[in-house]
Amino acid sequence: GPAAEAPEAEEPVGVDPTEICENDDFGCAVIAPGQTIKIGMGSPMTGGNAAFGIDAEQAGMIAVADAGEHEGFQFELIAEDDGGTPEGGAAVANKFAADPTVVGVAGHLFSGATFAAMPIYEELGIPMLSPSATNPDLTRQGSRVFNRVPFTDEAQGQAAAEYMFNDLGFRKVAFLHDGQDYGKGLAEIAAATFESLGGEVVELMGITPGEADYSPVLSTIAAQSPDALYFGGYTQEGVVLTNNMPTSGMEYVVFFGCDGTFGVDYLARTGANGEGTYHATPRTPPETPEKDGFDAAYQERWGQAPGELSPFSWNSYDTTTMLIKMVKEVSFVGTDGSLYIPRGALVDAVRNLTSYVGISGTYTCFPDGDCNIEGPTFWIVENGDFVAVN
Amino acid sequence: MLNVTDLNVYYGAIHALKGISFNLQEGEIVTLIGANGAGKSTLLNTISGILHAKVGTVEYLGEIISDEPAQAIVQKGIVHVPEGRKIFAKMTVLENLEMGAYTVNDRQLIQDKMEAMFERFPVLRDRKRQLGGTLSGGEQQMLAMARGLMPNPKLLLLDEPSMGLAPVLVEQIFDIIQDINHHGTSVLLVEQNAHMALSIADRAYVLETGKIVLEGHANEVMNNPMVISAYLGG
Amino acid sequence: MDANQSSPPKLTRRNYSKIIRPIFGILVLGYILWRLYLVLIVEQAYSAEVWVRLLISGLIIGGVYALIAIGYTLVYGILFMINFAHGEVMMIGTFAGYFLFEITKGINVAGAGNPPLSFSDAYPFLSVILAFLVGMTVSATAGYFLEKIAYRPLRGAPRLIPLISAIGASFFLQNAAQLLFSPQVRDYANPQAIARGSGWNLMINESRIVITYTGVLTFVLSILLMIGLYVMVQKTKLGKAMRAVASDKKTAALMGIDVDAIISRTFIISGALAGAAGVMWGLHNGLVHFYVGFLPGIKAFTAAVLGGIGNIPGAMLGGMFLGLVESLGPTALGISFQLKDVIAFLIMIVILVFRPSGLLGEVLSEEKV
Amino acid sequence: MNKETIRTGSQKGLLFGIVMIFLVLINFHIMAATMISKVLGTNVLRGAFPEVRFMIIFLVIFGMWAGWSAVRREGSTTNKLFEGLIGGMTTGLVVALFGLILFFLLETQTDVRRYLTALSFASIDIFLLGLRGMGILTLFGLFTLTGVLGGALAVGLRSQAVANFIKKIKTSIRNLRQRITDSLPDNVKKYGKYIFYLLLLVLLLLLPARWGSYNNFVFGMVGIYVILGIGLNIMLGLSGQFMIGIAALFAMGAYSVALLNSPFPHGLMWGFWPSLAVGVVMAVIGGLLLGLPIMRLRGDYLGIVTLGFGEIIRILLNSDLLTDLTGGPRGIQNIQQPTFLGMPFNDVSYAYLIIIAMAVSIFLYYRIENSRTGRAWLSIKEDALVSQATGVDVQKYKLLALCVGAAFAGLAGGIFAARNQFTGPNDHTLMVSINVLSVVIVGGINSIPGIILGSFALRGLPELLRELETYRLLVFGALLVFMMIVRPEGLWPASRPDLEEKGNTGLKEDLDPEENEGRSDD
Amino acid sequence: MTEIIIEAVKVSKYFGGLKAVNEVDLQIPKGSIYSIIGPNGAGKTTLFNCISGFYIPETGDILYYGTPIQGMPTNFIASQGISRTYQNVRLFGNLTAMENVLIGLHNKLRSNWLDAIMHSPRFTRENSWSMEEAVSLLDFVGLKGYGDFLASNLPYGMQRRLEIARALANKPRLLLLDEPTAGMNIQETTDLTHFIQRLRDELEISIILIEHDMKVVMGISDRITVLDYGTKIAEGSPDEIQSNPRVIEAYLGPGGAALAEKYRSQRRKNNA
Ligand SMILES: Nc1ncnc2c1ncn2[C@@H]1O[C@H](COP(=O)(O)OP(=O)(O)OP(=O)(O)O)[C@@H](O)[C@H]1O
Ligand SMILES: Nc1ncnc2c1ncn2[C@@H]1O[C@H](COP(=O)(O)OP(=O)(O)OP(=O)(O)O)[C@@H](O)[C@H]1O
Ligand SMILES: [Mg+2]
Ligand SMILES: [Mg+2]
Repeated sequence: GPAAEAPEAEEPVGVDPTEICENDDFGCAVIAPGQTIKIGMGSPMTGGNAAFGIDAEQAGMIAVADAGEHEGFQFELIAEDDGGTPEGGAAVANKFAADPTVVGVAGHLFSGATFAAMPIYEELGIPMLSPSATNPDLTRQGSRVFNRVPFTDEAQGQAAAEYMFNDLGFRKVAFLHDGQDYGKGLAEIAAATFESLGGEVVELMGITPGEADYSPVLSTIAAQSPDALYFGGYTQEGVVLTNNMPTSGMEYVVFFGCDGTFGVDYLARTGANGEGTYHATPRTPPETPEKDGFDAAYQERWGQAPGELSPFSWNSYDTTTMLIKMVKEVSFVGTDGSLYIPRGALVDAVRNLTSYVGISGTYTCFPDGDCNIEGPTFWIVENGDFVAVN
Repeated sequence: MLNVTDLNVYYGAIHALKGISFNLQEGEIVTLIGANGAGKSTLLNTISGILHAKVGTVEYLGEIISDEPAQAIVQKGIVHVPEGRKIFAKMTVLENLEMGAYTVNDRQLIQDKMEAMFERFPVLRDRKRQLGGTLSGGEQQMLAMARGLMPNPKLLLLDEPSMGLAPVLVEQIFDIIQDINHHGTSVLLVEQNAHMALSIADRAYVLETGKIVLEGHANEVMNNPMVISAYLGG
Repeated sequence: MDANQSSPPKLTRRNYSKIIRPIFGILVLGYILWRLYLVLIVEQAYSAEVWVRLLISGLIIGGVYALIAIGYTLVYGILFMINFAHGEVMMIGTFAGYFLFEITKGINVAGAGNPPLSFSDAYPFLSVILAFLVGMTVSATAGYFLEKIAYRPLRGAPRLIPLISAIGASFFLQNAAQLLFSPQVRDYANPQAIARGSGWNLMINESRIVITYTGVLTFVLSILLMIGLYVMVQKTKLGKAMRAVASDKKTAALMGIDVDAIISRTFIISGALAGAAGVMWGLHNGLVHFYVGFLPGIKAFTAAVLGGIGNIPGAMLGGMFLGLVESLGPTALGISFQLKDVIAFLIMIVILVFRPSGLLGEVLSEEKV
Repeated sequence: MNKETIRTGSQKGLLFGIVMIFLVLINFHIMAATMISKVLGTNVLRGAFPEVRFMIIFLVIFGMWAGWSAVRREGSTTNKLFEGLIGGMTTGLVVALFGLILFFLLETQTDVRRYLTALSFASIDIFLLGLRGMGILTLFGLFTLTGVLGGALAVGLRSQAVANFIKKIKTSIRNLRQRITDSLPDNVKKYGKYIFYLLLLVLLLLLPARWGSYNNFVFGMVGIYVILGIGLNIMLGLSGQFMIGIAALFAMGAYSVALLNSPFPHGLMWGFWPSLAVGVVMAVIGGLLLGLPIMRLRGDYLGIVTLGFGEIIRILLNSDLLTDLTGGPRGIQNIQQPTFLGMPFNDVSYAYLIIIAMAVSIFLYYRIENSRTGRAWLSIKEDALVSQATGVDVQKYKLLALCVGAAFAGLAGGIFAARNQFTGPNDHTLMVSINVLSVVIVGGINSIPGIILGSFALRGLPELLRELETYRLLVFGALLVFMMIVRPEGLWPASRPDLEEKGNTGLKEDLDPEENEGRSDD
Repeated sequence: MTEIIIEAVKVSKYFGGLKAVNEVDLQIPKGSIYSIIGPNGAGKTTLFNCISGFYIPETGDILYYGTPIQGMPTNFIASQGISRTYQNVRLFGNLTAMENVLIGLHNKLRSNWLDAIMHSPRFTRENSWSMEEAVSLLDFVGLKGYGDFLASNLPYGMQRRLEIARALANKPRLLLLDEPTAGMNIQETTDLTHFIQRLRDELEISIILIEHDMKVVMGISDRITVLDYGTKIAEGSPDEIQSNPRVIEAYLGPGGAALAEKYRSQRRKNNA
């Protein structure tokens, strides 16, 4: 947009903001000297899903630290607890909406909260970039502000089914999901694709998330002797399933996970049980120097490895960084020394993002707000490490 | 033996005892009579440590016990058989008796004592495995007395032991009280049945709305015109 | 005499529950029987080994539920309060055991094996015992302080008040654990000898059934603890004093029982049981995190009520029952595992509708007036 | 100085020392220093560390508190100072020992964050006041000193002079109030209550338009919980039925509005108002279906069954079984906004809607409570057996309570769903039921002002506590325990109405039952 | 003679193996004061519970105006005009005295929750009527001015009277009183005795009374039944009962005055 060129005008006096801001659909966010440019984040930081939120915040903090100063202004990440619930999502969104210095939101993490939050940001022109909300309907709302980087279920589920049927030659597969929107959508699409390819779906079932023992469900599925068990869900349940398989009559069945089960935590906690299991990630191989840098910084600052709390550490870093980058692009210093961020321009800038290389993948946002529709990379665990197979 | 001075007890804002002083000598039966709500039960509860006085002291064998908790006072030999029997409903008769002897650690002693109680209250022997809650009122009262006697008290506080009992049983209960007293236990007896209470007591106090209004030897009290009209139905 | 007075009483009077109860019962039971008939007789979809596996995992999880449920029941029996923070006490025990294994894993025993074995691998038996001791002690301490801080000041308040205090305490403990140890999920470092998933093999229909060491340990230990506790409550002086306090605190004090001390001890015992359950949980399932107590807590509470709250054998029965229904139910009825809690709760409701005070609870059909 | 002095002092000191260790282990010292720094006007960025001087202020406050609380009520002034000293010193000792460990970790660069996440080197460094080894000694000295100070403060503030002063202030305030009431004209006094209500009304009309969407949102949340609380109170407070599954009835209202007034799944688009009515009816039906089989249950058995019911409904809403109808875990999006006279709703109109719904609920509640029905409920709660023998059809009235309560829950649910334009299973978890239960009990059972206060405390407080970031629920939990201990009867306990005056018309001198027979039975 | 208001025909009630009430026959004439006495555990309260519908007797019929009512719900029996009090006072403790009486009036009112919401004419009429009625009932039992006290805060004697007021609110034709004088002193007992007589004389209520105080029983009963171990061992007028040797042996004993004399002489002996 026109505003994108503004920072290049490096006069010390600054740009007269009146015209740009008046022409912007949502007007400008004004950051007075001494204030910070706030990036919001809404995620569950208490309760059963707290790990996701804490992880996202920690990754986001690294992103903010990496962003450095911009025109003498600092970025600040305001992570608020939305409990992952719609109610909490709306509360957090309203909180952000009340703060004129919040310019973008790297979230929310959970789809329900995102749904409830979206209309509020929509009104004020605060762009959203979610690291993890996968509900397909989110990008079907015609929203101008909502964008996300995770796979859509279609992209991953179809590819996984094809890979299992064509490349691995599985003919009987059981599909499990954790009953939450991410895993369920994924497993359902994978199962539908697998069936349309001619495979046999021996089971498509939800399990109760958060349990410590899934051997009953596995024993029951084992009776139908599938070739593989496809699971849509997160590491927490993925680990328990993997560890239960050998004692449930499924010692010869392949566990096929998704991007939700990819991560060091899975390796550490499944050990030998995890050998030969499959997982997925976005297209770009994750072993880049930037990623290594992030991993080191995360470990250094938080004493934990990224991916230990949730699979979304990298996505969260990327979304925060992308928002910061866009803010840097569209903002300009006004004549009064304040930083001006035309909100409409920022919204458009995020939506128009192309070929952004992050540490978790390469992203191009499409008009509906999906920024990652490339197919996945599949990984097999061999000798305690992930090895790319396609 | 027991010396109560200037006892003031409150329930929240209600001033239930307003400066009670009285004493009880070793070996005596002293009875407290008074209308409903006069504060008789409150007084017994304060002595046994369930309630604590705001002002005033309770002295027992030369030792001030008014700040001690109930369980410590039992150890000292004061046993309180509360109003309304208060049997442990879901425990058997036997277990109820064992609880009575909670402060006694000698198993043999407990055994002997229990045998003695069965001698005194043969009904209880028949029902020793029955749950306390299913006993009839009279049986429960017997059990409550027996339970109170288990630790061999020096001072027994009895709160309306004849309430709701058949006349024959009332007689038995009073017999037992006398008998206990003959065996060396002092008794502080609260009774509605003033006639009977005064007839077995050595001394008596009359309580009205938290104050002692009359005291003296049982015979004197019994012949007091005020007592006759209010409590003896003369 | 006016007409109204001498008119005979009208005798038609409906009693809703008398009509609804059988209908409800027939509907639910009929559905269950029909499903059972379909799965077990018509389809015969599963062979013996599946049932054995389900039975085993049901028994193990049932044992853990039962142990936690007893903690609920003990406290309930005495204070008539639902100790909502009990699950968190278990969580604390799980963490305590976790740290013990981390330490024993970290100590190398000189001269034992090459490369040197860690303490926990060299002396698995000892370190498991240590873990239980530590877990139980820590949880017992937590139970003790929980009572002292959050419940004792509320002695004598209406029953729902301590419940809210307990909910507050539960929030506090959960979040404290999250802030201390991060929300990360960790696993017990079991000694090699009883690694999770290893066990005796049993062949049925040519398929291998693993009877895990940890599972056997969990089951046997929980049964032993339960029996021990039951005997203690029925036979020892402490147990009887606990029952006396349960039935009437004032009178108990009049017997010379130190009521506060007994209540404290009750919390200590219930905490220790929760701690044991926590260590079992860690050993058998691995999972350790701040939220680990929440679900088992709710389940155990359900089990305690199902068995007849306040009743120790009832809690055991309720826990086992719930474990078995959760594990066998969905398969036996041919229903998705997602709905296993629906099955469990439905069966519980049916049972309570017909036995309003739980499986072994006191029958209150005719209350004394 | 005697044994007692040393004992109390060291006990309190130990306690405070342990609390301090706990606070450091969860990094709360950083949070506290940050808060202090914000209060004093220096902003601290999220994730950054505050300056050490604010840390010192925090420690000083904490140390003085320790000293203060170590001081007993009895004893001489010197004794009290000693108690403060010993309290502070013990705290200092405990903290210093802990500091030594921290120092060791720092020196050897041992990273223990795998086990104790909060113990980063930066955090340790700040706790040691940036002085490393010397920090330990400084801490000890600081606590010793502040302990005495706290003791001195306790001596001073608890002294007779201060007590007299406070008393004097209290009396003068009372006098002032008296004088103001006296000086008011009579009709103001007479209508004082109404004036208060009028002011409240004006406030309620003005505020939502003024204070921005966030406050409107929070206020609306509080209002929705007030309605839910009233519904639960009818079941729990009036008729004594222990209900922990109100979330299910809430969900019935919410999902009815969602299904009938959104494009998914059937595109019914009935409009908000008819859907809301259906939502209320559905909730009532839900209450009836729940109530019928379980009429015989009492106390906690009822509690667990209703909890089970709540969970069953939630699981079903979330399950594959009902996905086509309820959207499963995805919930229902795009719930249409209501319109009023053709104008679509915004946050202000929702605030008004909720105020009106709240007012109606409160009105209905009062009307029902002070009636034959309300008294029948109360008697059931007190003693169902005797109530029935006194002539109350217990089962009928229990069912009625469930249904009426459910209607309120349904109303709340409908408004809730429309306002968020979305509803999903996560909105109807066990936590919702527990929160409503807490609202009623924390506020004061059977007390409407109590329920309103309780909603503010339970729904508003966590929003206020957002400043505390991740410590939010920790502090909230502690406050919940604290509130119950301080006010076990609730924030605003209910009292029974005075009725004798009303019946004392003086018309009747003696009892004559026959006379009224005809009037009563019609 | 007069009409029979309630009749028990061979009523038995068992608890497990215990025959708490064993084939008891009873006929209460309308307008009489009828006492049931017997040793503790004889089954008196249990019999009351059978009449008022708490227990369903294992065998036998309870006929109210000739119609069997056993097995009916208690609220239905209450609505037919049978009220009772309880051996251990059972008031609605956290409600005021007024409210307790108002709940007693429940059956006499018809307005429902809709009336209450709309304040329909029926509600307003009934409301003011019931308030007046409650006040006059409190007055009748001597609790004037205590209407706004919580029932649990009243002294025991007043609680007993409040319980009677609540029972009277139902306008009973038959009133069952279970040990109404227990825990009262002689003065209070005398007052209550008069009060019971007034109930019968002024309100024409038939009364069944369980009582251990022989002064009361012998003073006001028209007829007396004696139960022992669940069976009826005697029935008759007070004079007949007082001289019945079986009753003396099982229940009465030597009599209060004689007993007191016994103790006094004992003590004199001891003191001597
Ligand atoms: N728990 C309580 N709370 C408030 N007031 C109480 C409480 N217990 C007793 N009272 C009041 O204290 C006073 C004295 O009661 P107390 O029970 O001691 O009387 P009492 O002489 O034993 O009477 P009774 O003969 O009925 O047993 C009464 O006015 C009573 O209402
Ligand atoms: N609900 C019950 N369950 C078991 N036994 C009971 C029950 N109710 C009463 N009983 C037993 O039935 C017998 C009769 O009891 P009941 O209460 O009728 O005696 P009562 O004649 O009223 O005696 P009291 O004069 O002591 O009140 C007693 O032995 C009692 O233990
Ligand atoms: Mg008394
Ligand atoms: Mg009786």
